[in-house]
Amino acid sequence: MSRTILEVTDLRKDYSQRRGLISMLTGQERVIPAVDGVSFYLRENETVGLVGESGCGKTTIGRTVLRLTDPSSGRIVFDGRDITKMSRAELRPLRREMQMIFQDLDAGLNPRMRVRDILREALTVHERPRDAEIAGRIRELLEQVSLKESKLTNFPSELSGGEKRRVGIARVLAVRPRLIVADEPTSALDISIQAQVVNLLRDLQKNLGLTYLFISHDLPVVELVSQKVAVMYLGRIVEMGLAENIAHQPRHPYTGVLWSSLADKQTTEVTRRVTNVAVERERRNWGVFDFEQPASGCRFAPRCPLYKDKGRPAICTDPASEPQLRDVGHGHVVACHFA
Amino acid sequence: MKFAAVKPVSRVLARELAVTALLLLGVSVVVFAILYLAPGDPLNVLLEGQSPRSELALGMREALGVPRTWYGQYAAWFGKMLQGNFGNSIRTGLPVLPELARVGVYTLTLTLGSLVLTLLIAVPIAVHAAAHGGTAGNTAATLVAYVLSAVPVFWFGYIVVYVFIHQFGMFPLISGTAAKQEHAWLYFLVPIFVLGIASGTLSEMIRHLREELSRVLAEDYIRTARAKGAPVWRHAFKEGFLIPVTEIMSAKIPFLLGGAVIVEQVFNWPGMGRMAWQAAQDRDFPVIMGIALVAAAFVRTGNLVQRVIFTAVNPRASRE
Amino acid sequence: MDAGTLLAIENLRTYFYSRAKRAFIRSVDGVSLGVARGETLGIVGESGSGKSVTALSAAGLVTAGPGVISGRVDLHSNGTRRNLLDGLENYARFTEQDGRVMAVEKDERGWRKHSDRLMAGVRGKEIAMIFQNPRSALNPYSTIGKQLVETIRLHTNFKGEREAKERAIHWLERVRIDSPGLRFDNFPFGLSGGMCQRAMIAMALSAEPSLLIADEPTTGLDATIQSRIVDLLAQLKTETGITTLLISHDISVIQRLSDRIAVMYGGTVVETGRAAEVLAPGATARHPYTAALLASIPSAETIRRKSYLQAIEGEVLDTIDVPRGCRFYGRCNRVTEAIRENCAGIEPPLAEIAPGHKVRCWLYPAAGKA
Amino acid sequence: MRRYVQTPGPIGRFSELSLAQRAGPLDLLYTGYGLLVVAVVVASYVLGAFGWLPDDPQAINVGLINAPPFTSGHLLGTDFLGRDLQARLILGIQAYFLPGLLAITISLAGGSILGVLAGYKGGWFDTIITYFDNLLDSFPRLVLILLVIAAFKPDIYYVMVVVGITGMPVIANLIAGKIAFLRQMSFIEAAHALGLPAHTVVLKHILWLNCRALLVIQATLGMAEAILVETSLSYLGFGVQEPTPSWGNMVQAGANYFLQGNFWPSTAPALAILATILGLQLLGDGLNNLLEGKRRK
Repeated sequence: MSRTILEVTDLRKDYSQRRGLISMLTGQERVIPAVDGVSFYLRENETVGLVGESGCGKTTIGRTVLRLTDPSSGRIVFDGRDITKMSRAELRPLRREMQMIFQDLDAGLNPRMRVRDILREALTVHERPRDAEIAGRIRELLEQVSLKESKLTNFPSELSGGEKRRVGIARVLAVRPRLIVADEPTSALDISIQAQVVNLLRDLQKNLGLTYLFISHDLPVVELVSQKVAVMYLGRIVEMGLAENIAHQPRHPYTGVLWSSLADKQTTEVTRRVTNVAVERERRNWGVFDFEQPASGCRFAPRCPLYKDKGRPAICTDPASEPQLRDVGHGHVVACHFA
Repeated sequence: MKFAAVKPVSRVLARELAVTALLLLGVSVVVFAILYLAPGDPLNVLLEGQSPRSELALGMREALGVPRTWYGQYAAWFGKMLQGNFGNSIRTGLPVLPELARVGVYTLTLTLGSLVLTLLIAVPIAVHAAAHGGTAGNTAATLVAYVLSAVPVFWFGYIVVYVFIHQFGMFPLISGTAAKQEHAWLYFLVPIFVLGIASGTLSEMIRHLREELSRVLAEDYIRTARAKGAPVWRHAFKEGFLIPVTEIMSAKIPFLLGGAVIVEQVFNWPGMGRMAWQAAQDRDFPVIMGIALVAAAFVRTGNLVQRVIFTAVNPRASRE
Repeated sequence: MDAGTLLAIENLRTYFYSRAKRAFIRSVDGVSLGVARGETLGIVGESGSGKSVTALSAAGLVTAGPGVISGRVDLHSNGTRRNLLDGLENYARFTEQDGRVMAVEKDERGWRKHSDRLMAGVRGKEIAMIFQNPRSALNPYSTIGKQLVETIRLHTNFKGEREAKERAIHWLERVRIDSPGLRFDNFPFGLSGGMCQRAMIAMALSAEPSLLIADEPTTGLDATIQSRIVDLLAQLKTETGITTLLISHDISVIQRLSDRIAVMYGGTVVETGRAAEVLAPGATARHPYTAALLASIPSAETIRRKSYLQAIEGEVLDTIDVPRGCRFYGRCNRVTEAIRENCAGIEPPLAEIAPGHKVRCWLYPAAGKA
Repeated sequence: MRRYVQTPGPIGRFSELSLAQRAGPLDLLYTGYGLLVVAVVVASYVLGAFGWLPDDPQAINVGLINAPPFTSGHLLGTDFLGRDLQARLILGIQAYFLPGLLAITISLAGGSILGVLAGYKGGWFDTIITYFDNLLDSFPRLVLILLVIAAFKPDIYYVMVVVGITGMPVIANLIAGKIAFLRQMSFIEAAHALGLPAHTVVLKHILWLNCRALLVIQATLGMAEAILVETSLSYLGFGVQEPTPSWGNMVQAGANYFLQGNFWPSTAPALAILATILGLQLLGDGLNNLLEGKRRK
């Protein structure tokens, strides 16, 4: 079996919402636990999908794992080395082995630089290749992402969505990474282009042995590319297991709701139990739900079909017995009293 | 729900007042620093009203227990200021604050008057440009605005004065106090006209108002307003007009005050500007210091008013 | 156009101009569509296909220059038939060079005034619209209640302050917003995306329009919220029987709500027909683009076998550098030698290959006009 | 009736278009005029500095007072002491050129540092720098300068230091805004993720590639502002003193004659001020449309 390349244990990340000068002085800060104790591991050349609604913390995990933002607590071990507390300088050489593809198509593409210069800069960040070598490497990168040579003189503003994503991927491949966190790589693209990028990412994984942490709310795509899928809800992993089990035999009610929300039932047979989301209380600019005072006990209780069907059992909202992830057979874990 | 809307506004108001107070404190520190660092020890002149440093005076000062350290002096100076004692003018010996109050009114009318006049010119041009895009007429108007913004205000003043001499035979020595003449109100308006036209802020105002209004007219909610057949102006007014206008007014007050110094000089207008020129001429520290503080306070008040309007209009701001 | 048609768009052309490239952006390049009364026509297409611009042109909301330059938009409502682009030729003239528009002259201000006069009493009343990214589409400076009351007092006879408010709360209930009385005084930034979209739907329907145009109503919302909104639209359709022009890039949304479907590519309609014929999994005759689009979505089969997606090569057409022949020729994988010359040279007509099912492709020339 | 024409043949690509093709006719006009003014100013400075003047600016010629332009020997006529106006106007640039450069250097350098600290570092820096900006904006510039004059009896260079410092907030805000724009499209984060060191991100990507146009524009507007302040001061009698010429004191000197109907001695320097400031502002706007494109970010 392949080696574990990334191991995350009990990762926590709190955001404090400072509001203006006065509240900073008086210390009124609202602390929001974006990631509230998450543990998972990634094996080499494998893809783990991370799904959940916006505001569930999946993007924050992506950034924290690469130390683009610093975790509040927990441990991140990359390739056997604990990088949680590493200084910027120590981290820099490691930085080349773990890269990120951002949701925004323009991320990393300086609007004032032509594609050739963007790629050349990426090639010279960690190494000092000679010019001849650079030209060769650029051609190789173009082939890897199937981008026409004529695009080298274009500015980012002249590229189509698909081309921008390809240049973004080529820029990341330039430093020869081993782990790539892909944050919603396809959501900003049209359907036909999405399919191209999905195929491209899978080819790269096969040819270069890359490991992906694939973050997306596009469930069919996640199912297709991932071996394992983790479902997140309000900062916690509520279920994790093999992709087909998560999609076809979900044990956590939220996973059922998520997959059932796929408007047409082409992909899954789970009966569609649409819950009446009466509790869709908006928490200003933080996810769909009232995050600060999460319901005591299981956070999903307010929206949970099982909770209603079983006549609102007390255990679900008992603060002492928040459901923990437990194994329900060959590695499939779920955090629900009734799974 | 209505009541809740009132509470936060007052909370935000308190915050704005606090920020304004902090800034005024900063202003006083800057002014104090300039005086403290100045040769000729203007500060002690201020504190005791005597002639500048001499050996005898130094000894005397020790005896009187005048604070040695700079923060001691600052505290003393600031304390006196709070009681309204800005020291006395070296030239006239009169207490500064009452003097400033007397002449301040003239400068206030001149500044606000010219601000309104500049707006009256800038708004139509900007609104037309935003609503209809760059038509020929509009480009010409913007170019004229550029030229007017580059005109040296004192030269423009001379032209107006010259026209007056031809039209009405003479021009009052002190235009502000020419109450008796039959064209008194006209002499009163002339400086406002000059500063309003040639204050150098016209082109900047047009650009700001035009850009803000164009941006808002392209917003999604304006398209929704048109889609539902509602009048666009009712929806675009707050963010597209009211807020930019108050923003640019508060941003341009410092420039107009600067222009006022010149215009008051050209027209012998009895305002703070001329007094500041006089004070700078005679190194009359108390006066020029008082004027700097009052002018800064005036600017900060303008900004406070703009912030209050912004908070009242923008529901999200009052919730922050 | 049979009596049942509510809205008939004929040969609509809406162009924009790219100053940097000194060329026209031919967003809508000769589109003809019809929406029958009580029916939901779904327009699906990728970005740049012209689907939203078609809707905005029909509602007279295109502002950038030159905008609408030719075509008819006939609205058959309460007994009258009106062309919403009546008199366009006096304001917009264009010259063509070998079949392609190369110069346009338009009196934009004149046309805008004329169009606003034409649309008075139609826009907002007969035709209501809802848009994507609901939270930015609502006026952030006033409560959703006030915005709802404004529409009601503008377009219905509930003129009084109190009765208009009651009517507004009634509509908030119909769109299943929780505690409508409370939400009435909320500002858009205090509501979730889903709630804002419900408020916008209430606002549109409260004018009791004949036609609802929904331009990407689910874009910008979370998956679970999207399906709630789709359910709501389906329920409101059965309750009110409203005729809807639904525009979306999300095929699953179109499949669930549409009676008839039009697929657009590069500013033209490439296929129209009943939903079952066009987007149903089993349907046979189908435009290569529609087939390829459906194949791009991972089906249960593809996922189980972890096989590759049949992705369409090349980039989405940018409607500036429009090719001579079929617009999809560059990316089409079903070109046979027999028709290659036509595909490359001549744009295929939208030919009827079955009653009500039209396709713009040389693979199906027999039934179509040469 | 607005006309749109597409030229037949292949569609050009934006990156290949030359600057002139990309710009609108108006922008070219503004930039052209602006560049002309800058050229004249620089040339005049050089002429003045080396003393190659058409006539002796100080030579008093009582017989030829307030001569109108185009009198023999004096292209632009003479002032109230019969001195050649053209020479004095050229020499008058000395009062602005170097002090103006000093002011814009201070504004650009200080503004960039503050802008980068506020935008890139953010957090406390952002709050402190916003406070500092608001503080500087509180003073009407001329009043603050008069205070400094009263306190230090400074020469022109002191004054220009004050002008430079008070010019910093505008530039700091523009740069912080630019960084916010880049951050909002995740550019900054992507650069860090790749491993680019902070100094490359700041110096190369932010300042050099994305802000150089903005800095050039602010330099021209800053120069116009410096000239405006200096002419106002010399008009008030604080700038360069007689007999050394500066446009401000020349306008002031010609004032009395102006009111008696002899406009030219006061108008010539005033037009010089107007043309220069107009040129610099148009250049700023023209360059902005050319380099930054329409969006003001």
